[in-house]
Amino acid sequence: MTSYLFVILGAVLVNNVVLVRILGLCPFMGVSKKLETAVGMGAATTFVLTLGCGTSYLVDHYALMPAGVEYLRTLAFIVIIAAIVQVTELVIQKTSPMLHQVLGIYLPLITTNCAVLGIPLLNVALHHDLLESLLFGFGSSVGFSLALVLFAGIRERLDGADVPVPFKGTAIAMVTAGLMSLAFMGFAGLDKFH
Amino acid sequence: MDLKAYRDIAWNGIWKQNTGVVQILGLCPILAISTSIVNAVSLGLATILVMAMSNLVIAALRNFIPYEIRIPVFILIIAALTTVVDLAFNAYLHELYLVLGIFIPLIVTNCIVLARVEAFAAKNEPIGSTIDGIAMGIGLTLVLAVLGAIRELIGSGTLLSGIEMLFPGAEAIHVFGDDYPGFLIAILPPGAFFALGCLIAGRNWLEARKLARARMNPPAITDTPAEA
Amino acid sequence: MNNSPFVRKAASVQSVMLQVLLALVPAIAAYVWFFGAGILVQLAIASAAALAGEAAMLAIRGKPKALFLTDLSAVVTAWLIALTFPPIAPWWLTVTGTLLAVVVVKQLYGGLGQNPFNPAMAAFCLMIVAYPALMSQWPAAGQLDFKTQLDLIFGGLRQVDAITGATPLDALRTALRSAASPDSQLHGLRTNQLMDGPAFGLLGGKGSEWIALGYLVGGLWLIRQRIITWHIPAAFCGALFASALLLWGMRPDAFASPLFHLASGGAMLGAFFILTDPVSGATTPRGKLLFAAGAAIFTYVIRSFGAFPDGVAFATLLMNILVPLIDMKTQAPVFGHKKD
Amino acid sequence: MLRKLFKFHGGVKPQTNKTQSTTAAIAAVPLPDRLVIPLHQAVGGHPRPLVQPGEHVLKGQRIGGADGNLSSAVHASTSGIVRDVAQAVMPHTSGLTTLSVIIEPDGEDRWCELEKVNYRSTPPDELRDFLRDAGVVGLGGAVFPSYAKLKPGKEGKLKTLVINGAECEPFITCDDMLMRERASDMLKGIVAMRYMLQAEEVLIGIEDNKPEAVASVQAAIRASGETGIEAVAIPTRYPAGGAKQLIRVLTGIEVPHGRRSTDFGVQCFNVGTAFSIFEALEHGRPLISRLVTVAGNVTAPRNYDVLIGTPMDHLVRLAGPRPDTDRYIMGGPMMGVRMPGFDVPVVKATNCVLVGSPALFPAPPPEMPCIRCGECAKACPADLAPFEMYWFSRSKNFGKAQEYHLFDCIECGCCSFVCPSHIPLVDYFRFSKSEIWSREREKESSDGARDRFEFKNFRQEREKQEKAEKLAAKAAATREKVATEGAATPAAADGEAAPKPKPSATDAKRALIEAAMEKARQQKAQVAPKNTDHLAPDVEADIAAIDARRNAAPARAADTPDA
Amino acid sequence: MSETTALGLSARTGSVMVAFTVIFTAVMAFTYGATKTQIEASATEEKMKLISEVLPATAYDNVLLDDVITVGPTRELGLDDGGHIYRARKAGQPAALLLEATAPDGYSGRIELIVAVRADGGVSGVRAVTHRETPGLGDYIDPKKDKNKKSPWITQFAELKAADLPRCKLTKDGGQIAYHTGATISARAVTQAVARAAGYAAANHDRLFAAPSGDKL
Amino acid sequence: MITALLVMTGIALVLGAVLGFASIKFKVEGDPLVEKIDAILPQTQCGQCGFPGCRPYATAIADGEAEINQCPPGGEEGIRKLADLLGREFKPLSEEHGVEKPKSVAVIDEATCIGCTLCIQACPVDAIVGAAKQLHTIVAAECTGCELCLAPCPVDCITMEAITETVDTWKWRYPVVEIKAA
Ligand SMILES: Cc1cc2nc3c(=O)[nH]c(=O)nc-3n(C[C@H](O)[C@H](O)[C@H](O)COP(=O)(O)O)c2cc1C
Ligand SMILES: Cc1cc2nc3c(=O)[nH]c(=O)nc-3n(C[C@H](O)[C@H](O)[C@H](O)COP(=O)(O)O)c2cc1C
Ligand SMILES: Cc1cc2nc3c(=O)[nH]c(=O)nc-3n(C[C@H](O)[C@H](O)[C@H](O)COP(=O)(O)O)c2cc1C
Ligand SMILES: Cc1cc2nc3c(=O)[nH]c(=O)nc-3n(C[C@H](O)[C@H](O)[C@H](O)CO)c2cc1C
Ligand code: SF4
Ligand code: SF4
Ligand code: SF4
Ligand code: SF4
Ligand code: FES
Repeated sequence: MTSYLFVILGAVLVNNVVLVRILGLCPFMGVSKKLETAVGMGAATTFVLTLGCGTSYLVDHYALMPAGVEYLRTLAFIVIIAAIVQVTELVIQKTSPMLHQVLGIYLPLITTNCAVLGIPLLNVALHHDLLESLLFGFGSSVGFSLALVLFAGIRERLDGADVPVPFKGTAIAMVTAGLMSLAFMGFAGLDKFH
Repeated sequence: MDLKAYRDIAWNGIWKQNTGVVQILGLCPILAISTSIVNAVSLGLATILVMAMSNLVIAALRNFIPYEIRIPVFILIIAALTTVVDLAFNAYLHELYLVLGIFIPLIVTNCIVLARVEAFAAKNEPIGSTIDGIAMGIGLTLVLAVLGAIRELIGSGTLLSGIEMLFPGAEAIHVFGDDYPGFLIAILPPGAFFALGCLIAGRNWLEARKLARARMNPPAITDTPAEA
Repeated sequence: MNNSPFVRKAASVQSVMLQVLLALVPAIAAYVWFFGAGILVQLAIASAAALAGEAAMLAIRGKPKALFLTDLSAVVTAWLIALTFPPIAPWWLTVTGTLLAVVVVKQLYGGLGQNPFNPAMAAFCLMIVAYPALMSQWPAAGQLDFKTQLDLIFGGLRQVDAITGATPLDALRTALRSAASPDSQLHGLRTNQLMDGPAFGLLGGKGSEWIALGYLVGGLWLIRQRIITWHIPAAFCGALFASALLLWGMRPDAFASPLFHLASGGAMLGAFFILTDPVSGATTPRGKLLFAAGAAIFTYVIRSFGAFPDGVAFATLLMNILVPLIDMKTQAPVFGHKKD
Repeated sequence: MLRKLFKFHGGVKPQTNKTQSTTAAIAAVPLPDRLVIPLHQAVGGHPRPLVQPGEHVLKGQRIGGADGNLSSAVHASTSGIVRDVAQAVMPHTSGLTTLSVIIEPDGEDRWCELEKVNYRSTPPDELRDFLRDAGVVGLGGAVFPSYAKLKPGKEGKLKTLVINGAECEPFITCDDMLMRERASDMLKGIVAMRYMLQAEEVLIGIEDNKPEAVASVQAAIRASGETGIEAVAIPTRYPAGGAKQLIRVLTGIEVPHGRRSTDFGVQCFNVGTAFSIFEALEHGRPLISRLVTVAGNVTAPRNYDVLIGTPMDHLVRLAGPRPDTDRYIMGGPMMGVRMPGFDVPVVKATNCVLVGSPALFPAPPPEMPCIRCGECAKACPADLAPFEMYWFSRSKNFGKAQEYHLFDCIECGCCSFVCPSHIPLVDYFRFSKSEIWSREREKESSDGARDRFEFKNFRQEREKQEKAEKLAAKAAATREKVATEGAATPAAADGEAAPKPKPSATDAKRALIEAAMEKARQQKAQVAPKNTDHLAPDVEADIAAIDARRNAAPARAADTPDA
Repeated sequence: MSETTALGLSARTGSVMVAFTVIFTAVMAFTYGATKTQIEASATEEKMKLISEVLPATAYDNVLLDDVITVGPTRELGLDDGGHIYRARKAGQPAALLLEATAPDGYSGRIELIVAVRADGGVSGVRAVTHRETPGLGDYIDPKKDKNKKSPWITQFAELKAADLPRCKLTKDGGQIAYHTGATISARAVTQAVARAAGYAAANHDRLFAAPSGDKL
Repeated sequence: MITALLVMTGIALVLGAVLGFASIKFKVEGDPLVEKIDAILPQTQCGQCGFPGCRPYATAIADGEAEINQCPPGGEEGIRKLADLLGREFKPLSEEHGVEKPKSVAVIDEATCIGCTLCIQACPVDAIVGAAKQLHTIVAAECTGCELCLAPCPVDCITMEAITETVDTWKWRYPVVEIKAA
């Protein structure tokens, strides 16, 4: 039980996807200008990633491995994820058009969020079982959402800061992300007992 | 399409729409793999390869791909080509393959690859698309290389460490001598963010200066009177 | 021509900062008394670096130098850096840290008042990650004379292994961990036995507990001067005490006592001087309580289980990240909207 | 006198500077050469002028009529000749002008016929109309027409009537002197208000730095024999005189922004207002004068009974301004407004003319960035977070500023007063508020424009259709005509042609005009875009006025070619 | 193609998808086939390179990677999930054991090692395969990161004879292994793991060599 | 090779079918975004953006066919709001579409107007009233200042006048930051 807790905690804080593993940065930089959109994007990613981790585990274990075609993993995973994303997109477009417009180009780009492929691949590399895969996927995407929302909070405030002109916008956001990443290094070593 | 159009596409990819510092896409490999020049450039080359091939293939096949499933098909193609590159690295540049780790398969999800395929290759003919892919890739590689250089230099005081993985026998350059204590942050994730932030700011500054210059002395009228 | 109000209270940023500096004096005095005058050199180096960095950035940005250099906020940052770095840190370490704090963490965000992160703590974190060895070597109280200290500060890279050890916090944690492991010779020893060494004093490290008292005195004076409010120190100390009590109560052999935690490392400095940084900290009363309590818990977790000897710096940065949300969510109801 | 008092959050204690102007009794002011009486003095509509230049007016004669639902009349302050009804600089920071009546006093100061009412027997509604026509407005600073505030809430009665004698602003002592010297008359005004509001109790709040005023009012209450009226000394802390703060201190009730205090069973009036109500009801005298403190950079600070319209410099001369005087401030140092000139008139809102000099009110030190120290939040009596509102006002993120309750700010100035960074916080809030209001106006007009645009498109569509139908019908008719009458005059379709203007003029403009007129004539047959339906009455009035002007002028447009 | 019913469209998109999948899977499968042997060779080479660092190629003449047994969870080796042991033989005689071992108590968690123990009981070499020790402080246990390139810290173990094994401790703990002050924990973890592994090899020497290749103990 | 093909074909088949189904099941019509964009545009209806009115421009933005910086009357403020709404980067006003001008209204010189009705037809918001051959008047409160009536007037009797500030429209200025480089 505690080991599952560690999987989640580790994925959320210690090895935060964005700030420590450096995955999923494009949406992290792109959708963090407003708190609202950040929350929406976080939720969408969490949904896709958790589902993607489960599905890819099943496909890996019940299709690829028995057939001995592990080299198809990248292909199989990404195609699955792309399909999940597209279905999600269609559903959101139908049920919440405003969210859809706000998330704009980023919804299809969830597919190209490295984290969404990276985490299932890491699941394989770390030999997670089905539950661990799901938890790891969930934890990672919660970590992603957390970082994204906090980052958006800071960026909303930064809007009013008297930042030197060349640094206005993305550049200072990068520096901020760097400092956040530095702060998250404080968690280093917390997962060593597991 | 004439030569000028190709040149524009190239310039667009390398500077005007540079993925790393302008479009702010494809950041993960840029930040994660730019710990040294060699790593950075190797991944850059792999990406160029994938981008060129996928742009070419998709531009060529664009009329056969139904709209509803374009994204899965694009990704399928990119993933297949990436796997090819991945297998090739594994076979022939094994050490580098180990260093780059999951970032080779992750070329698939490099936003910029899909973004270019969607934005360009799906709408243009193959040659232009290939050039676009290469140019975008070069733009990415340039950012990677510059970042790699900065981080490697500040972080460990060397340049081109790990070059022996590509060219056995070659050696890294110790720029600051052996006593340099190294500034580890540069190599760690925070350093990656700082360095890219500075790079973006630097480009902003250059562009702003260019603009200011252009404002100060508007381009001289070049066409000479016919009679003269 | 200005508009109303036409009268103003006599208050200025400069006087606020000056009072913070004054409040640090008791602790600095204790520092000099127990560890020698090297700290004064560090304070001077850091202040000079901070002012130089600030001046350079102000010049580049075309801002009035006289006005902003005399606001003393850079000096506060510098002093806090000097006080958190080891007293024998080589000069270039202090200078690099201070410059990073002032130039990157403060001025890149627009300077005074606009930085979301605590500059001094960001500098500490950057440096401990980059130079963990140099940043975790502390001399014991009274161990080094002034000349040796100067040599160490200005002597470039050097072999300090022979003369210094880890901070009491780190030492105790290392010892406790060994004590908990059945393989170790220390196995089975109690906390008070482990704290028998020369590095330890009554509560925390020998000497450093008196410095902590200095911070406490200065901090209480700041509260009296209404520069800071009681919320942050109270919540921080309370939450740190509570978390330590919880685990120490369960396993006194494996965890340090609450009082040890309060008296060691940067706890007091953090409670009264660092977390209270108005710029990067929470501003609403409830927000301050949350902010400081969160910082205390992070501090405790990092100290007890993490990779770094003290958690105050990282905890501060982590809570800095949360500040915009905390502030947003803890706004007090405005006039007429209170639930009585 | 053991009333439980409540506290309000925040507030500041600036130096009060009140004793200087309370040593001498209230003085009268000699008639000036000219009185400039702005017609717009109170919150609400702009009163219309009722006099013409050259007309002779008597003291107390109405010169501006209340206009619309919320407005208050304006009266001549003395007898004399109306010199002009023109735009004149008004006592407002903007330095803009407003329509004013300029009276040259004849020196007789002769009252017009005054009408009194018995406020104990007249129905409140009539009293209210009477007060509106007497121009009684709040003298506490907001100049809100008092009749509108004298309506009890839904229940028809009120729990508490709060009378504001706090006078928390430094330097100002006009209410203090009023209470010392005219307490019993003021009390009669209060009784009248109480009757109109059906208030159970009356609480007169007076800051405890005015013990003489408290004593005087208490004596008056005792003398009057009224019950349920109490003068309460409250702690001196700015802005205890803010209506919301005073209500809070006296009753514990907090009236939120945007709600009427009568909904909570309280209403608040200034002591000066009470006195002018007394004057109006008891003597029939409209509001033509008020007490004004002259203080600051003068040798003899003092209170004066001043006619509305008196130029400020005329008044200040009596108190002996010092030579380094560089500005007048209307009101106190915390909330007062800088006057655009020295000769602006005293208006109903002028409780104090504060004479300023660089030494007395030095320019603030340079603005530093906000360090989020929270001092301003501690001082804010509205429990706001001024530094957040400032942060977003500065970056013009008005939406966010509003999220932090910008409009709950009462502009008391406490935050600016305490800010160690010397930020003119209130100026940022005023800026944001007026930007937001202007945006709302723009939004309204753009919404209107959208509607009208869409309507026009719809109309054009309809007209096009109608025209097509008409053309088709006409074509059919013509064909028929041609068939029956042979090739007769086909041009007759254009209707009876106007007499062709002679092409005598050679310039191109003329030709253009003719061509255009020709075209217009031709079009007239097909389309007659009238666009005169759906007009608002005021627009119609405008058009009528313009048409009248046009008719008055010699017929031009069509005649010019021949002229 | 006139009716775009749900079913019809699904069928159409499905078939296009399948077509693309088939083509590109074929491309991949082809590449895989073409690179398979090379990849395996590279992997072997990689392993052998590591092995050659702890055990000179001259010390044995068998196909080391094929002469392997697996062990289950073994406390002495710090293996919670089991691991491999390779056996080096020269002219059929036992020459050395290559053990996978883990130091569980590194500063930042587990340190995975490969330890070569000669048949005579002496240590031939040790390498850290994976670790997360603090860069710049504890990571000198990895010769690639060690500042001292000429004789990295970890090469000290190559000099340990069977008789020295009791002194396989940090000098601080009364042994002969030097360490970097300020980063004792990493060094101690590795040293203790090596000592345990060598002890295990000595104790189980015969059994380990005797087991048939591919066996699981 | 064969297994690889089989496995991937299977996956593809399933996913392709699911997607095709979903794309029909969740088809959407209409676009609420246009309304939101239109609400931001100033409704001057001047056409400077290159579209025949504000709504067409709004539609074009929503469809991604137009940049957000083409409306001069909306000015920088408008662009900022659009950028905010759409999550795009702010861009300065595109110069080819014009420059931001102070607000003004059209005024007809009553002496010159010939009542030709051309301006009435040009005015997109019905701000001009008057019948044919009668003289025309502009309702200042309704005029958006689009200048569209200027060109058609044959006698050039329409001029634009900047709106003057009154007490009711007066605005507090942005506080002057007194810090200057020393
Ligand atoms: C360390 C410390 C802790 C305090 N804790 C509390 C407390 O928990 N509750 C409290 O009401 N006052 C506490 N006080 C007293 C406050 O300083 C202060 O007197 C009181 O909260 C008044 O708050 P105000 O300034 O908002 O009026 C504490 C003071 C100190 C120095
Ligand atoms: C900050 C502030 C301070 C005020 N101070 C006083 C004051 O001292 N005396 C006063 O009569 N009104 C003061 N007012 C005005 C009152 O809020 C309120 O408008 C007035 O008492 C209502 O009475 P009136 O309608 O008779 O003027 C102040 C308002 C504000 C916003
Ligand atoms: C940030 C930081 C990282 C550290 N990393 C390591 C490490 O990776 N390995 C290690 O042995 N000690 C590390 N230490 C040092 C230990 O905490 C401990 O102080 C040291 O190992 C004790 O060694 P000593 O007995 O030589 O003083 C680190 C210390 C700090 C402050
Ligand atoms: C009570 C108080 C505490 C402060 N604490 C810090 C601190 O921890 N770190 C720091 O860099 N500056 C500190 N400062 C100085 C200043 O606020 C800081 O440099 C700002 O972050 C600069 O924008 C402090 C100032 C005050 C008044
Ligand atoms: S008082 Fe001034 S400096 Fe302090 S928080 Fe308020 S605005 Fe900022
Ligand atoms: S001016 Fe407004 S924000 Fe400032 S203290 Fe007064 S009410 Fe609060
Ligand atoms: S430029 Fe602006 S105001 Fe003019 S039509 Fe276009 S959107 Fe409307
Ligand atoms: S009157 Fe002229 S300027 Fe005004 S809205 Fe109509 S066409 Fe535009
Ligand atoms: S490269 Fe874009 S999310 Fe990773």
